[in-house]
Amino acid sequence: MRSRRLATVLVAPGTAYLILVFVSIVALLFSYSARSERTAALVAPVDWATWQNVLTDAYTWQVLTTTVLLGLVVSVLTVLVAYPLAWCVHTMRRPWQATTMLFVIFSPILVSVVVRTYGWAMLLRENGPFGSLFDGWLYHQPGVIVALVHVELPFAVFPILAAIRSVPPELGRAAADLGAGPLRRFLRVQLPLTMPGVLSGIQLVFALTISAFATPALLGGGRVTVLAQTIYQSIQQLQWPTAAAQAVLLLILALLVLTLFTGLARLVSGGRAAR
Amino acid sequence: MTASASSIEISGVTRRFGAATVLHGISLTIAANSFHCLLGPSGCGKTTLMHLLAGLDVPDEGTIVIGGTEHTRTPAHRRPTNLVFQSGALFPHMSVRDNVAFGLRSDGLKGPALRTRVDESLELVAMGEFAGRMPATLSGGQRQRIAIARALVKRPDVLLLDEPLSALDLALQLHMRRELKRWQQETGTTFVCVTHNQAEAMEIADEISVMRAGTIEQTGSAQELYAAPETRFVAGFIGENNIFTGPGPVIDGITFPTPAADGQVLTLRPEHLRLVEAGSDDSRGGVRVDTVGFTGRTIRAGLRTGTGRELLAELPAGTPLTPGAEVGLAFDAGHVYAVPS
Amino acid sequence: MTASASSIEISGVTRRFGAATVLHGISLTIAANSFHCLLGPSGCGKTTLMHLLAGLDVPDEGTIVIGGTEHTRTPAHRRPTNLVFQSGALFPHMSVRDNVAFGLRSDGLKGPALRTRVDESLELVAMGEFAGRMPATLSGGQRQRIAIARALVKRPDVLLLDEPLSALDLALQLHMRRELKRWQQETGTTFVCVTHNQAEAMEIADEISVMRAGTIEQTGSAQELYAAPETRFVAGFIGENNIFTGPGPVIDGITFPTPAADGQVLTLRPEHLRLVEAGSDDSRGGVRVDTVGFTGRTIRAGLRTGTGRELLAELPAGTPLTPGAEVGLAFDAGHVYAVPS
Amino acid sequence: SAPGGGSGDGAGQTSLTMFHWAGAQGEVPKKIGDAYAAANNIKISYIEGTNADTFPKLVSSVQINAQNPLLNLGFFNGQSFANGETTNLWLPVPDSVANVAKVLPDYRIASGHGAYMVMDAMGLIYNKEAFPTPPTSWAQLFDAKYKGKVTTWDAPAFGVNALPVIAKLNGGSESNLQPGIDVFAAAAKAGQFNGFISSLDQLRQQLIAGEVVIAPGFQGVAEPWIKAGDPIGFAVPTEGVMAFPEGFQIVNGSTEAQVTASAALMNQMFDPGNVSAYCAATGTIPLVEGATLGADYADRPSFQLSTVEAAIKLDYPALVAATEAATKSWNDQVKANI
Amino acid sequence: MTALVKALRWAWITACAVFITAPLLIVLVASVSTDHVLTGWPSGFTLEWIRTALSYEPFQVGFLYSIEVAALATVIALALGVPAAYAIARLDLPGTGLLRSIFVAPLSLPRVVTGFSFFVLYVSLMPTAYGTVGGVALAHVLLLLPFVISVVGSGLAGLDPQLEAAARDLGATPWRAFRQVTLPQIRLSLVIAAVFGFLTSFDEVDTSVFLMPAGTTTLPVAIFLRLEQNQDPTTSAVSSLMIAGSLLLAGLTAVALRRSGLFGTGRNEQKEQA
Ligand SMILES: Nc1ncnc2c1ncn2[C@@H]1O[C@H](COP(=O)(O)OP(=O)(O)OP(=O)(O)O)[C@@H](O)[C@H]1O
Ligand SMILES: Nc1ncnc2c1ncn2[C@@H]1O[C@H](COP(=O)(O)OP(=O)(O)OP(=O)(O)O)[C@@H](O)[C@H]1O
Ligand SMILES: [Mg+2]
Ligand SMILES: [Mg+2]
Repeated sequence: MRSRRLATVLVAPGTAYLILVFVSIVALLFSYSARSERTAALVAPVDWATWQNVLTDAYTWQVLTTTVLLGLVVSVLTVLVAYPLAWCVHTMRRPWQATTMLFVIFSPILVSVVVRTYGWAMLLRENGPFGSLFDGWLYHQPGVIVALVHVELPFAVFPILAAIRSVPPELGRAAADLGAGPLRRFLRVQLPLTMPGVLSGIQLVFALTISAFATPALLGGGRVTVLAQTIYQSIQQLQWPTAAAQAVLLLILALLVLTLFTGLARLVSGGRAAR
Repeated sequence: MTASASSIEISGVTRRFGAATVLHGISLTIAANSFHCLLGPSGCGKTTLMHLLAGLDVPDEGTIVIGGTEHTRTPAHRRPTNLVFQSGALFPHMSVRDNVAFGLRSDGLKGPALRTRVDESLELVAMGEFAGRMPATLSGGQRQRIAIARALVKRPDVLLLDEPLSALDLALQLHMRRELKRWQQETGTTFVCVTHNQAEAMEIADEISVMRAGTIEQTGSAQELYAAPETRFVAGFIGENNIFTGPGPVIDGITFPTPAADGQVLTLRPEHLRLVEAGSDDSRGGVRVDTVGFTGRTIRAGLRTGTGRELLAELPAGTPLTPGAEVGLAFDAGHVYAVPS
Repeated sequence: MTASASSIEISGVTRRFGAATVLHGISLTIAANSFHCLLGPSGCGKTTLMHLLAGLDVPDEGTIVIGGTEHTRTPAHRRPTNLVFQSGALFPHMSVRDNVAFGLRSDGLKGPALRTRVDESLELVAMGEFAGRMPATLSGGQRQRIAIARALVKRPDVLLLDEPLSALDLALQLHMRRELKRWQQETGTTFVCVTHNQAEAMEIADEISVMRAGTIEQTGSAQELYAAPETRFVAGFIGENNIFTGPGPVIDGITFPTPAADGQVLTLRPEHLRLVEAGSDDSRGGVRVDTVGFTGRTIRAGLRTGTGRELLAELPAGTPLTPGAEVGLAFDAGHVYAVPS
Repeated sequence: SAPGGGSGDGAGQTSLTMFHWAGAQGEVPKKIGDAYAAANNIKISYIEGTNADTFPKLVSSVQINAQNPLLNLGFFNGQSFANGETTNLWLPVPDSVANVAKVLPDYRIASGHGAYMVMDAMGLIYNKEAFPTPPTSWAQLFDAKYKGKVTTWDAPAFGVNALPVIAKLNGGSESNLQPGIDVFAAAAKAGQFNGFISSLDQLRQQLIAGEVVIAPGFQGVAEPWIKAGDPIGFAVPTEGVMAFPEGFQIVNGSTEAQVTASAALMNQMFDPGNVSAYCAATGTIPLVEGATLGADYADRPSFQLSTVEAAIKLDYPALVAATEAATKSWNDQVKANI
Repeated sequence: MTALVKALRWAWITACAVFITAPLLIVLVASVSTDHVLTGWPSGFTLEWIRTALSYEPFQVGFLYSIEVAALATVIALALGVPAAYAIARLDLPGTGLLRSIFVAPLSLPRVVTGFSFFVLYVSLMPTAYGTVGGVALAHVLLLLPFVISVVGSGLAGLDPQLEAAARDLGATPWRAFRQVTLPQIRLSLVIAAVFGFLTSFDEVDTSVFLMPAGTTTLPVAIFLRLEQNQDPTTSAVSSLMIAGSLLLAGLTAVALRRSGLFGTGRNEQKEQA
């Protein structure tokens, strides 16, 4: 059919890039990971020892678990904060209020990550402005989570906002007319219809979180170690095979979770989200 | 299958959008258990009024009392009303069955009881076999029927219908009219139905309100409105009518038996016109046949007077007519009504 | 104001959605310059066929030739057709004026010429004063009129209208029918119009096709379809009809002068029924009056035979009737038609 | 263009890529380089960066194409010196670099691959309010008095996180770091650490705020903080500071012309006058005879030759060889308990 | 809206605004405080750090270079991503869910890995791309595509496909139909994707570090290198300048967009019916 052909033509350039670049990278990483020799040359004898080491290393699994859990916690928290916030912005009557709020939400990504974490370190300190309110957050998991939610908030708010705006207001009214209270209207009509935005937000946030390096490194105090840090170390140590294997592992897990999100979203929205 | 019927009292309801006033202090009482139709031209405020009744919108002035309780500001989900939206407003992410079940689920209904009610409602609109389909794959008329089923299934005290049958073919319309009427009588629900179809209103309604530009011109039974329109607008709007403005007795080249009083116009229904040979005794004036249409039972002829006025005549099937012919216009004096202009 | 008129030849067009076949090898020829109406029950495939003609969809089988050129797979923007969507499909982010101007701008029209055409088209649908409004602020009928104006303004060779007048009140419908007819005749455009309104089709159309479940049952002028329906379906669908199935001469307690042949049914139009005293000489069977409705000119009575069959009678206004009364049914033998069942 | 200096003398002009550290550490090398380039019609491009980022890049570039290294001449630390040795990254310093003969004998490279020029001293950085008198021993890092107020760098930065020093002081060595790890592990369990740091500004901030009162750290790093008036001090432990030597390497795979030019440039770098200038700019200690300390540092004990001589010198090749295994133990025993 | 909902709404907005701005305010204060490292109330006000940031040459050079890279990368990402997002959202492609995940996946690679891999690919296969603006931008595209695909895709999901059909019926080519009917309706998503993309590229360190040629740095790399050497508020000052600059830009854009209705009329009109 015609639309099929058009679809192919439209997806082609992006996919071509993705294949040329991303697939090359994955192939490269895979080739690196399947060698024991520490060389960055394109070809080297195949050896699965590295995979064996990585897969049997308890520490790697522990870090991987931390990474994925951190990704899940941060993405869920971010969406939980972002959804109501997006709704609040959507219902703002005066354009200048909305514009201001949009800018505020955007502002964290304008600030370099090192400086931003410095700000958080200042805030969460024991003798900081909030006193002992955040005792034990800094250089522990909660501090890392808070700072990540902070910077990734815009990546969730904006897709959700765009989705909320595209829902015909009449549908919410129809639901109200049929006796659905605010909660039901939200769960059964608003949420499913805005699921594409939520999905987009949660996917972006998750992907960004599990690849984050600086924030966990600076605010984790060595207690929160994510795979990006381990990979960074391996590269500094010239252990290309280990770094590559870990990266491939992370990528596979990421793909798994990202697709899982799609499935979940489809479940919530009754089959529409993926469209 | 019973519901506590509710009367509706609308008093002085005004609604403005920005600078434009769409409803001008409307007052109307609708008896409990009755089938009330709202009739009026496009854009006169019918949908707006329905939304106010359903609680989807709040009037700028005035009050709305339903079943003795004031509901002016009650949110939609707490009102004993349900609305069939003019646009359908089906939930695109739910199957037909889930759309219809939505309202009942809101009330906490579950299981076989829910299923029975939903199926019953779908059968009523002859959509039983479409239960599993998504709205996007339905035709216009099918969508409209689901919208009806979705509201009906809730068995509200007051059912509001905004042009519920406009996308249906006549056979289905007739069927649905009967079903709606039957349902209304069996359950004792109060129905308020917007329609632009006068035949529908006349067939189905206990009472009809004719709206015009945000006001109600007249309320009454079909017969009352047809026989004794209080305003020229109603006269022209209920059924078809030829309206003659001017001092008389000769208007637009037609001679009338009685002249119109000041501030009045004369009306003549199309089915009361006859065509005779030009210049014959019966003829009260000459006209030219403009268009000839066939409705099955009758012939509808578009006529034009010497002054260029367009008239409509509805003649018995079989009347021989050719467009362009010059003929005479005849009618009985008793069929001429004078109404305020 | 001219456009090169185009005939339409549809041959063997089939369209499937998944497992369901929605159009079954439809063939139909529509003469250039004519006003063709598609009539059919809800869900029979009218919109689907219109989309195929407009190039918004491609048939799975068959060909479509417009004005002598095959267009089966020509994309919509290269066809000499324009469609008034059943749903309106107004662009929500453009004002009424920009909606109407969109098509002309696509053709590169600009400046005062564009403006004149747009204004003219808006006036035609009586929406001139709404030019600056956004679609979301319009009423249902107003939206529909903009949809018409948007397609008309392009002056296509073939104008496709999918239930263009369904949301309009009768007065406006009559006005628009005349305008459409006038426009069609003046410009020599070929009109294909989906409608569920038989009166509309009969008044306006040169030829009517009756569709049923993805096929065309009969094509012909209004009179032909009314007087000589070829199938039971057409007999029941064009105008209202009472249909009697069975060997005869007594069907449902009514005695017919002629029995139905094998594979035939008997039809009787409601306006040909009379009610007489039960048991009187004229009576050909007893019925009970179920419902009584008033249409202005006539009374519509729902009747029920002893066997529970529902019949419809259209009686002169003023006939005294009470629901529940037992009466006799009378009719002339000449009004009974036999059609294939 | 090619990733590195390439052979690059197509136009008859030799082009050279030199790597230097960021900021003040690049000023002197760049100045010398520019002057040399102008005088000899050589094109020099500079890579400014950190050892941590540039070294892996360099190694991989050579592994991909041994004939086209990312850079020809670079400033590296002892760890990279040792690391490059194992991957055959370095060329022997040509004889023409006469000035390397002036490097202190203790700091000469046996293989002749590269030469150290200066060293930084790693001692104890402390908060002055918590230490009215400066700390005197590495052992104070583990003093229960400072529980929760100590920090250091995470693995695998063993060149800077004091693990080798602690190992050596506890009977271990660069190739046997376990005694050190045991000490760190016990401290971690006892809650000695505020956490590990991963950037210098983090260290500065924590020290000023008093969240951390003592940490192993470089004199060259602490110097600007002290000058800026921070309540921070640098102490030389009685066991000696840890020497952190830094110097130049010429990269294998460079063309003959590039090697010649690199050698000439390197010789100028090792000129005692230039070394003095470098030390004055960076707060480091010269390892070249004849180089003098800047006026600022002349009377500071921690900058004196005696400090250099008493310094704990690490066996970098051994440390590099032990790092991978040590990292694993560190992760399992220290990090897991922090 | 009931009073309770109104109150909750404002409470949430305020809480979020405080949460978002608090750490940034500290950065702002630090960048104009006389303290090298802020640990309590600032001891004085100074523009020294701002001045240093503005006059520090690597920042100036890096800023221009970053703008170039980010602009180029954003344009490429939009050009590649919008059609793909459109096709995924609109046309019946099999496995769209997985396709979307695959397009987002590159974002989950640690940037060091991306950078290192690109370095290897360029050095071994495409030496001409190494160290050029285009080469860096092309690598950044991999990080930007997810934003475009995901954000634009979710924007498209809510649109009525019939509108484009209507446009084509009125004689608009598919391209014109897309440009005039679909694009205006997903304008917000496009702007968001572009801004996310631009800022991500602008702020990218780890990938860039591997791809910058000798003698050049992007602004964030310059910041990173400076931090290695000087731990003073100059870097905070850069961030403050970024916020101020963006505020200005956003103000101008808002004024411009208000005329075209992004934050303005369309939505409010719809709401009046509510
Ligand atoms: N995408 C689809 N998938 C499956 N079935 C479809 C789809 N679109 C339409 N149909 C079915 O095809 C049939 C014909 O639809 P169509 O819209 O052409 O009807 P129609 O004659 O225009 O009816 P109406 O008068 O109610 O608008 C209907 O039964 C409808 O349910
Ligand atoms: N949000 C709005 N802003 C401005 N005017 C509006 C708005 N909504 C409706 N209107 C105007 O109010 C009038 C009444 O609209 P309404 O929808 O009630 O008409 P209606 O009687 O239902 O007409 P129809 O039979 O065409 O559906 C119309 O003229 C319409 O243009
Ligand atoms: Mg309406
Ligand atoms: Mg249809």
